[in-house]
Amino acid sequence: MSETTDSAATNGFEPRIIAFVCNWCTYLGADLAGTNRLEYPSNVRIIRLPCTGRIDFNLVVKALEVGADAVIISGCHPGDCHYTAGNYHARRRWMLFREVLQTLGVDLRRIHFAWISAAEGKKWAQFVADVTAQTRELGPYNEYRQIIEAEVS
Amino acid sequence: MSRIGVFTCWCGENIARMVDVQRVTETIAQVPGVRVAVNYKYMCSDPGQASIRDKIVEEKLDGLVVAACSPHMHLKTFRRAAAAAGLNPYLVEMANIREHCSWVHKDKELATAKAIEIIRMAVEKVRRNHALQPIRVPMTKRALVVGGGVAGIQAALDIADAGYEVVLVERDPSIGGKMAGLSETFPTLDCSQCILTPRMVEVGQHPRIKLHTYSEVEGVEGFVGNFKVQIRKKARYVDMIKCTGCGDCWAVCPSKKNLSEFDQGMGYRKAIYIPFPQAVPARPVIDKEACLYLKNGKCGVCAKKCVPQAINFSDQDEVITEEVGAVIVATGYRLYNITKDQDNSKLTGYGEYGYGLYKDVIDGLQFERLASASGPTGGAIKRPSDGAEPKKIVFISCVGSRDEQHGMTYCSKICCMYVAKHAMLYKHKVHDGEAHIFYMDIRAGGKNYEEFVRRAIEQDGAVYHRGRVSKITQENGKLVVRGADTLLGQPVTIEADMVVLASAMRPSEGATRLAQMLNVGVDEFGFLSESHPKLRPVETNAAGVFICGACHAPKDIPEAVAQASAAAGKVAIMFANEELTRDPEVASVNELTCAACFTCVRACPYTAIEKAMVLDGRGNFIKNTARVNPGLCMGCGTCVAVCPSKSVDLEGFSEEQIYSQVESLAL
Amino acid sequence: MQIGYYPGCALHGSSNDYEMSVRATLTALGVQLKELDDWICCGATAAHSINKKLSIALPARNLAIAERDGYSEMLAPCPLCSNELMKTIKELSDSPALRREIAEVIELPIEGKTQVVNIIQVLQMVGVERIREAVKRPLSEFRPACYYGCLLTRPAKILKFDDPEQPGSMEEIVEALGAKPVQWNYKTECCGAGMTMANEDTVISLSHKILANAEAHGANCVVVACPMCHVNLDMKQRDIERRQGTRHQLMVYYISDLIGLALGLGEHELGIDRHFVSAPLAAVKE
Amino acid sequence: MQQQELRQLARKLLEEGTVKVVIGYGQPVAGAPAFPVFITDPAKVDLLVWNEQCFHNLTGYLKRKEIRALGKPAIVVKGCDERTLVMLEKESQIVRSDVYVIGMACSGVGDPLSAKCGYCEVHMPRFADVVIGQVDNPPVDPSARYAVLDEFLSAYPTPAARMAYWQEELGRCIKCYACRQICPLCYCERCIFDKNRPTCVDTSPTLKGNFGYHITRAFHLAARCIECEECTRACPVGIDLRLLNQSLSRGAEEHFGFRAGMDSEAELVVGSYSLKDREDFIQ
Repeated sequence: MSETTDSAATNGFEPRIIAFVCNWCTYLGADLAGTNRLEYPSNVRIIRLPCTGRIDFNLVVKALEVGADAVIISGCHPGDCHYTAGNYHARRRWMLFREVLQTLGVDLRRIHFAWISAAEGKKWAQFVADVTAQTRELGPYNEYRQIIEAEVS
Repeated sequence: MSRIGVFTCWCGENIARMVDVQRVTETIAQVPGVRVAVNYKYMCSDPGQASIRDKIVEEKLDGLVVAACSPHMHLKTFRRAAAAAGLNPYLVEMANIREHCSWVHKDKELATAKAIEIIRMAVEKVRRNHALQPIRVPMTKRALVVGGGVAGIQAALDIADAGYEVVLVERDPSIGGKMAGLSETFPTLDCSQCILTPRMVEVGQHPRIKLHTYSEVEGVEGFVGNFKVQIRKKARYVDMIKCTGCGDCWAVCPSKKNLSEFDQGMGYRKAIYIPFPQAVPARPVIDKEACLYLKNGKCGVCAKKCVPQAINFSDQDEVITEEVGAVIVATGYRLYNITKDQDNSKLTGYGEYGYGLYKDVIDGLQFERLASASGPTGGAIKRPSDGAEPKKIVFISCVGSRDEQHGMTYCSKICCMYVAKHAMLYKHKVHDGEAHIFYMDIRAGGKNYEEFVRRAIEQDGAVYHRGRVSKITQENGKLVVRGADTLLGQPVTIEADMVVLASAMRPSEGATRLAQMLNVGVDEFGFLSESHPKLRPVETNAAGVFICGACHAPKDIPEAVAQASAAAGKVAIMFANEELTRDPEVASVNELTCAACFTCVRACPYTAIEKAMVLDGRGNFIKNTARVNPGLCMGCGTCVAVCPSKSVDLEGFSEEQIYSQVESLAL
Repeated sequence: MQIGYYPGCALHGSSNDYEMSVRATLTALGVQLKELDDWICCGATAAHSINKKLSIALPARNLAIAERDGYSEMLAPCPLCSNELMKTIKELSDSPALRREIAEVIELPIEGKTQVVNIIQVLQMVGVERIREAVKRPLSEFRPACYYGCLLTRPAKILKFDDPEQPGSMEEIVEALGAKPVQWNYKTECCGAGMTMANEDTVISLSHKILANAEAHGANCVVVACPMCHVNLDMKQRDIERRQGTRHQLMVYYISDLIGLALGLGEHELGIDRHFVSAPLAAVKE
Repeated sequence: MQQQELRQLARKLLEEGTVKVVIGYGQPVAGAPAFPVFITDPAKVDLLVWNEQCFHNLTGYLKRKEIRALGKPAIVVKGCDERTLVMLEKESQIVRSDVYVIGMACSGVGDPLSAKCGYCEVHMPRFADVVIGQVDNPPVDPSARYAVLDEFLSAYPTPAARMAYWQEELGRCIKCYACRQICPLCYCERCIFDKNRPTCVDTSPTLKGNFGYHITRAFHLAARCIECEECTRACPVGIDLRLLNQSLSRGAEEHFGFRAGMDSEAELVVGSYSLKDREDFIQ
């Protein structure tokens, strides 16, 4: 992953990425990436929640509101949920949430979902690298920045 | 203004190499509410923890952030340290700057910047942590054991001997399960009944074991520590108290030709019967399908003969409720049958073995009855079709097991051993007999197991063919078994008098239904799922429910017994406490703002949320509300996400905590 | 009823007696066969033992043509052909990627919509009852051993036709003709098939066992639905007798032959007179 | 005609004491949009009207404390409004037997006809205690249901274009919360926008706040909105809020075959799940 720290191509823009991950699969997957010293870009900030079932759409909106250029939501694969069904409930809500975002024109290329298990350190590292690279390509999320910075209406 | 202490760990070089801990410390020290920020080489070491404890006291800290490794690694450690210094352990958070930072980045500048933000997030979170006390739930110190096989018996006796009451429920008229029907057991060849029946008697006589035979669990309510279990006691038509078990009734019963379940259909029993002489309880039942009186009102000689007048033809099923604090499932196994119709669409049966239509093709448990001294043949090996002594028997292992074609991928584990045992027993009884065994691999892992198999081959001359049997056909009175010997690399055809199939072990009937009642998961084959394959092997994801024996996976007797004792141990540990204490990081509802749409009730994976009412002091109805049962909540937070008014929140991952974490990342 | 018809090489070569029989009988039952336009070899054992992609491309081309010409069902009387065709449909439906690739290779769009059926399935489509009604001359003196061979029912998961180990669909049909099929043990054993060239001894011993077992269970003829089986059991029967020092003299009929006979068609138009063994039906030992 | 029957029934119900209040439509100024009236006095039933100006979905009032205080209500509903009752009952907000439902056969409201009536499939109420009048349900082309949405999506094909549109539109929002107040399915005791520890949703009168508000408002109706379009009608600055609701309704229909309030048996979407739910968007 040599390109990961090289951002010359995108004239110095370093995306801000907020990741909401579940405690039992993806968080541990990220731990494993560490234990195996798998390097990936430093752009991501991980927020640990017990389960993807706990991840509310308002959190994603909030992430955009604080200026995230991309958001990651990740948890256990179907069938692996530590709480047996949290990820299934989450999957449903995401399906619907994407619909309204689509109509609103929120760029879905900036909101990423993944199943990453505690054993998939490699997948985590690769996933973060890919999201970072893609977001570098897309550039800062100016459309939402405009919303944030707009004067009182 | 809060007084938070931030302790940054170098983890030797692991963190310090890539993160400028000094700068981190200085920067964090500036964050409002941070009282002290220090760094140290090894925070988890004794001196490290000591320094934390001292600072807590000196600075009267009300919040703690340890910036070091993953919380999965050391959160408990540091919470303990805090508690030792008098700080509520739930006021401690960790900032993972090792696994999630120093170990995965190569640019010290970026890594340091990231570390600072990670710690800031933790500071913002811990600022909003609440001091929590472990949840205490009163419990009924009484255990339910479902299944009276060897595992259930062991579990029940261990718990009872530990001083707690046990309710043991068995579907059949007697406890004993499959083991009671076995002839002799590997690798010692000691008689199964000789070792089991004394244990059965112990159960029957134990002052703290309440036995419900001929009964089934019908419903389960409640949660860990406080289960209410409905048990259907099937009509027995015999008054257990009046009956003395003298046996006059079954002696005179005219209905003889009923296949004996205990003898695996190899022998017959009366309509009123005890399954086997050493049955516990030694009280008969009447098979209402077979009883002439119950079928057409004629007969009733047993009632006439019964001196204590224990026969009660008007007996009815009865559903009783038992209150228990823990449940052990020990429902055991059944054998895969090779017939065409199966209960599961994935299973196909064995057309190549004649779909079980050949009388002299039997399964392992049937052979056990043939070989058993107490069996229908008194221990003489006679084939079912004509009672002749088979001079040549073919034993086939892995029937169903390890055979995707027929729906099952797993190894049934015990077959290699009992096939060898069967070959031995046969040779011991029929000296001039030939025992041929078709196998895929011989899996004889276990104390004295391999030696046992060698004995079967070397001393008793069992002939092993490494290969599968492709077809069994019947030619003029013989069973023609066609297979391959892959070691010789040639087809083998054996004209046998009898074939014994080592059929796969499957979870016993109804196990899945029971699992659902208890909120326990099952795998694709219906075996109950343990909570963790390595570290929580007898626990399940349903608090207070434990598993042991073959309901969990194929197992032999020693394993089932060991696991049963383990499960009993877990229950005893639970009961040893005054009340249940559970992790307080659970959800709770703001009942005043709850709109009672009950989306959370539908979403909760643990049925931990109930529909409740808010009442005023006089008990008048004010409003409906959702209410979390802290005894059941596992803290996943799914309810929080689906609550439109955010009237439910989760301790440890509260809305305030998470949002402030996100906001701390604001540009 | 009109369906597509894929003869395959055998029925236009060594086993043209089978084709005669199939055509004659089905026509008599009111089934119109539309021979597939410009069909090619299914690849048989040769292709899949050498090159996987080839073994898919060859059947795929035939399927694509069938699709193009709008056949919803297509009869392939040779079990190996129907086997190759069905396996291909499965492969294609499993992988859209492969489907695209193959479509390029064969230069025809292909979805795998056409359903491939064997001769027995066609007869079932006609309906056992209708066959029973159409019988002019009940075959009461026939005690056939219905021989399915290894391919007709396998691989069961793909063919979804009859029980791979204990099939009964042929018995059902011949019973409708008034014949009394015997219960025997070699219904689905292999006759040696293509080995007849490479390793004759195997074929001789396997086929001998089949014939012997059929007789042992009181059969006075054998019924097959596969050209290869017919070759080994009929054409090779004399060799078998010579080499095994036995005497079988068992007529080996195609399933279509028996129906034809029962419908009153002549041995000549059914191509039965082209079989090698021609022996009177042995008197039945009750 | 229908109006007469309605008034007679209302009088009967009140006189017999079957219900304590009749929630219906009143119209002091002929031709103006009707508005809710709450009749408790049999003598006043002539205030009730029924005409094409009866847009309002009255079911929202069933939740109001002051209305509940009046005692058992009878409520006048159109087929579309009635879908709300199905949802309210599923979400344990009402007990069906506690409400007397007067269904009005309705061939559409508004002049010109409201868009929603163009593809309405429930001109005849299905669960009402009484249905007054008789009209048939004309065949409806399901695609018409989301015509407005499709139109929008094709007019603004790119995320950027849509974003621009909504920045403009939501920029005009004055946060009067009329859309929330009028929505019969917005019944929380304490709305999330009034929760300030933490402020899950930014409620500031800024574009940011407006986006937060409208995303949340729309998503809280995901697989719940019964398409009465009252929010859009109520909006004083004329923001086309339907678009957001419709995209969610379509989602619910496409992914889960669920249409809010159409089938009283159907399992609610949020709070349940299926192993077969699609996940091609998840890596």
